[in-house]
Amino acid sequence: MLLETKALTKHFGGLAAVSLLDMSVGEGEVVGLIGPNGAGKTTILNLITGFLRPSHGHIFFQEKEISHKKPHTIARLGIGRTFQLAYLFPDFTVFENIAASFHVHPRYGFWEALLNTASCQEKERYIEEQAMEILHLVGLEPVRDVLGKNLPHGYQKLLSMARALAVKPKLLLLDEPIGGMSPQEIVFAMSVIEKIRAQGITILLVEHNMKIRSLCDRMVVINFGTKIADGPMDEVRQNQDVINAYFGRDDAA
Amino acid sequence: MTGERRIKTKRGGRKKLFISLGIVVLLCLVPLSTTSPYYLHTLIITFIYVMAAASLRTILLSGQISIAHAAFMGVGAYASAILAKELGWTPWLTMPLGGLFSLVFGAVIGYPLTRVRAIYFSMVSLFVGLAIVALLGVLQGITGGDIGMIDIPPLSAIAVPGLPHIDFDGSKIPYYYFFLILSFLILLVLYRIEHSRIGTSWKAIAQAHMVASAVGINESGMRILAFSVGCFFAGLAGAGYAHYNMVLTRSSFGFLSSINLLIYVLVGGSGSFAGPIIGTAVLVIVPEIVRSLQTFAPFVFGGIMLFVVFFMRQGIAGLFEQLQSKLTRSKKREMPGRAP
Amino acid sequence: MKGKGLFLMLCGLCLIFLAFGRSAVVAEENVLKIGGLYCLTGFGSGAEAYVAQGSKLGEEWINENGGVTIKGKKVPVKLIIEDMKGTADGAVAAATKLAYDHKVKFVIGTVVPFMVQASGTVLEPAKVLRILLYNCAMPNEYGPKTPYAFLCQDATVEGMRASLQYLKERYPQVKTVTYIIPDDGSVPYLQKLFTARASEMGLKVAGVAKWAMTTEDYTPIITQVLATKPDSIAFANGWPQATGSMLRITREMGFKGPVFGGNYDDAYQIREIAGKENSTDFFIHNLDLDSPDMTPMIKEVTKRAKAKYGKTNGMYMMGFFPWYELKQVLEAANSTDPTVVKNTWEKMKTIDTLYGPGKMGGLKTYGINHTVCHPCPIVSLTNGEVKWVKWVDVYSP
Amino acid sequence: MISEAAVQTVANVFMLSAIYILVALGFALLMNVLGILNFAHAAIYMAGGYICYELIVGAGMNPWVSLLISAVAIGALGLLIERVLFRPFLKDMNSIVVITLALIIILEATVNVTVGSYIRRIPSFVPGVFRVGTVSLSGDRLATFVIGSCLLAAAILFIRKTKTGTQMLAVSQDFDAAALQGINTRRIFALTTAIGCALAAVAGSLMGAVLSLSPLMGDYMLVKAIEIVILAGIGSIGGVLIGGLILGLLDASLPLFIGGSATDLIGLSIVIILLLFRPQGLFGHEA
Repeated sequence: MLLETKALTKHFGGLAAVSLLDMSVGEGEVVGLIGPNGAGKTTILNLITGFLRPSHGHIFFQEKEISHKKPHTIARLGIGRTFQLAYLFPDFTVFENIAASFHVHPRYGFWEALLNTASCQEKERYIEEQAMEILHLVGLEPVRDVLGKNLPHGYQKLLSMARALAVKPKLLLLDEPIGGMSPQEIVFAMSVIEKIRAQGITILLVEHNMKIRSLCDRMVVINFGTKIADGPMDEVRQNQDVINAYFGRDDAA
Repeated sequence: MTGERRIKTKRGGRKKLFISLGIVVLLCLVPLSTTSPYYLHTLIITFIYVMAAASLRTILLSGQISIAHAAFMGVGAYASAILAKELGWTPWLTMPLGGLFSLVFGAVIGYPLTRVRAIYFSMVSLFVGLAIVALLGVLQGITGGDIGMIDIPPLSAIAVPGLPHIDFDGSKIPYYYFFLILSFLILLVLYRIEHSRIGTSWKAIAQAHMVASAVGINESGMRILAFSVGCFFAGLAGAGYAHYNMVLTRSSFGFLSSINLLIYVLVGGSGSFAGPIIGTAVLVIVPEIVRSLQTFAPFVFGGIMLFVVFFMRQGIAGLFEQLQSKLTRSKKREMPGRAP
Repeated sequence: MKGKGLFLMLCGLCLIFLAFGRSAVVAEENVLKIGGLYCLTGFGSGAEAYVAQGSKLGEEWINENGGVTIKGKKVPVKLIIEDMKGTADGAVAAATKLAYDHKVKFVIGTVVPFMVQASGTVLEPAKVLRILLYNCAMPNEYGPKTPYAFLCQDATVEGMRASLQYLKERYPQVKTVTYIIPDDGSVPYLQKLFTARASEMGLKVAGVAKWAMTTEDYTPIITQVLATKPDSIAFANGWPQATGSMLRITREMGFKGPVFGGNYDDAYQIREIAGKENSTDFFIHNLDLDSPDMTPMIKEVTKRAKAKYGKTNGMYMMGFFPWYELKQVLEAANSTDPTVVKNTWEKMKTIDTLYGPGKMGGLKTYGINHTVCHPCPIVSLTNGEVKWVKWVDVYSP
Repeated sequence: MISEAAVQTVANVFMLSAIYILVALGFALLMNVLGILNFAHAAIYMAGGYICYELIVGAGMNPWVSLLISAVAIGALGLLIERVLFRPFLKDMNSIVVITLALIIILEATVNVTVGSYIRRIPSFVPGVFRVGTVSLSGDRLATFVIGSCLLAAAILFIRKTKTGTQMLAVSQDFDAAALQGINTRRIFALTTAIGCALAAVAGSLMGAVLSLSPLMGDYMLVKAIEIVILAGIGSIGGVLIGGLILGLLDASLPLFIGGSATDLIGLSIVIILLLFRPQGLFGHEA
């Protein structure tokens, strides 16, 4: 198992946003984490990536406990993520956004960077190539010199994925990757996700737009912070709780 | 959307270097045309505050608006002055030590300050600045308190065989060249840092700190780094000030001085590297020119501030950057960028 | 890039042109330029702006009498005031401007101690003769290290002696005194001197309270002072704002004993700040300008002040004071070279002052005999009225 | 006798807290509702004091009437400031900071060249001293205490109870949402600034009588106001009460034990430590 959570629990004040959650993501899988609004999906992502400290329970990444590590350490272990709202660095161009995200490897030394040594320039060149590759992958070359804040919403989502790829992640957490996109944008975005998966990167995505289902090998359905179903799409569909909790009120599908 | 592109020219950096070298050369000529200590004094003070303001902007890059910067200047100044005066060490040694002391102090203060962000950071830093000044008052046994500390040794003479003997006592011209060179070097270093990975990470944190840490940037580490680097150069500037001015009073590093540094940066334009330089040059030299207005002089200072805010949103430097982007925009019309 | 290049060039150029914008002031012949260092804005301007106005009176007075007579010919004087902006940096800049841009050889003024010291670091090496208006008994501020500084009013130390003398004869029952001193770095020196003075007079020092320069409300300090149960309270070396407020609070807290100030703050201003109902059993060195007991010269200045500004107060006197002495020493030295003047002044045993006949002293107290000692005026506030008391003869050895 | 000092100190704490709260109130209002860090509060406070002085001493008017007039006049000035200086820059913190600082410089210089820097005091609003046992309280301080508490209560009630107040609250929490709900944000902004400045004027006038009047009187008070608002936590008017009490406690009791600059040092250190343990202030919600 690449990622595993054991009895993961998070309390905000009195109420539990996530309680006793056991879930796992296997090597190379694409897992959809779904559930109605406020079910605690984003909270789970924040717990995994260290932006929130779990109240109880453990998170294992490649059999190593990461429950109480800082976000940047977790990122360096190889967990990339996108955000629902804060996508990118607004005042950087698309290219700079990605280049700035190359922080895990290659690593930089202070003096190296300060004195702009040969090795440092070498790394700069490497980063430039890598960044261009990623741009190509997500199809953002045409807008490489546009400031992030001036991109249309769909592009921003794509860019945030590209940014997450710069971490060279083993596991990629996508928070509503196609939320608020136009139909043709959605098609494009999903093709991008396919490509990413093709590179052998494991993906855990949060989404309540059901178009995403065709991508997922497995669905984990959350309601009120607890897992109510886990398995392939068709199984999950039959689950009564899920129907009540989710599909009963689903309008996107 | 096309308008908002940012074009990187590879030769930009070198061009800037040439221009700034040109300015330095121009400034080198000043003492040849005047030896009036008063003008030299004004320019020297300008250099000192340019260093301080530029280092303050370095901290601003990481999204931390510090209102304690003059206080850290003071830390460096008093450290160097006390070492030189009480222990009789040469200022050439104590000045870097003063800078280092300020750096350590800055790191120690900067660590807890990473707990607070945005306006809370600014305010806590303000209180820190006040506390430092109060501390200087408590230690009046060595710092002299409000009355101040005098008899600070000037820079000791340079006697390298083969070179002419340079004596800093008395004439201001050696000081002028010393501070000209020092500020130029410091600006070079700061420019390098800003345009290295480190600077990029600082800017990233300032724009979106969560995203930054999601891509593996150690936010608190980088913030502390920015803070202590800024404090180091501020301390260095302060130490230079101490050995040039040869008198220190704690009120020179208080609330109003820190605010002044902030004004220099903001009026000059915190968005561009040249901002603090221009801001300081204007706001230090103009008040000296309008001295004869006496009680009316403050109106000029305030007037400049308001004028800049209303007519140059990005600060004085920003005005020229807008002009430049207009030029480039008209050139780069046909760049692609519409949605495919 | 072009825009930026252009503009960087521009700012470089304007930096230089700004610096040379104003060509150095051409030194007019047969006019003696006197520099005036005051805070017209910022910290200290509350008093010094008016001292500066008094200084203008001095300039006019000399010029109306045809100037100072040097080598037989009358030389008019020209006062050049530079603003110290209430900071040490400002003081240094102003002093540099006076010494090297205006090329003055004599500077009068500077009240606030830290600015006295800061301007001194510029003016002493430049061998500019300074006439100080105030001192805090700090060796760096005025002493052997400052051979070109003369002190025309020994406000703090000599003044304190005068106050204590008067205290003894007016309130013989007083046995103990508590000093209140601003915590500006002068405390150790003043505390030593004042304790000595007090024991000379057979008084016991009940306590010494310090107040931070940033104090807004003096009540806590006074509470602390009253806890020492003193018979009398002395405000050493404050400014009217502090003295007035503290007097008020002292009375409001029901302290009945005598309270006195140690320096030349204006009694009328103190009364305004303390309030009539609180202004009693208080005395300080100042003049009651309407009293017949004033010297003819003071009457003269009062007349001029009323004519020029429509009002008068002690601060005008403070500004005028140095001119009266400067005229004498210049004419005695018969030269405008500060070093010559300095040597002559040092040799003088007596000098006439605004406040009556004065003697040169201070060698024992400050290590330099540049102190002009003169009769010390005492004014009291009794039941809200400013009452002239008398001249007390004091001398700092 | 020590006990006397202790009792007196307790009284001092409340008096001083009242002073601080009164001074901080207007500042807090602008900070909380508009999110404007109004450094110029100090200068406006000073200007209010001088207007009141001119009316009482110059024109010989009744103190309370002139207090009112000065408040109204400065309130009008506030409207002007909001319209001309604040409104174009509401989303732009840096510009606001520069503007408010420029305002300080200009207002101080104006007072300096018009009425001059001569330090004076406004005649007592409530002459006389009230003695309770060994404790003595001057009329002015009691007046400050009463007025300060009343204004604080009024401000809280105004924000909690009245329609305009709730609108202010809405604006302070989410500007755009408030605008969408059809709240006239411009009106709210203008009103808040006016009230804030008027409060500053009241404070300035009273302080002119309790302490003294000088062009620089605002500088230290500004720092106190900032300390209180940050301690209280941005967004909480009620917290100003606690913030004020804390500062009053520190500044009124510390000088008894240690004199001089050490007072400032310890006071500030305590404030800083409090803030490091509670970054969003005592009552502020997470920023």
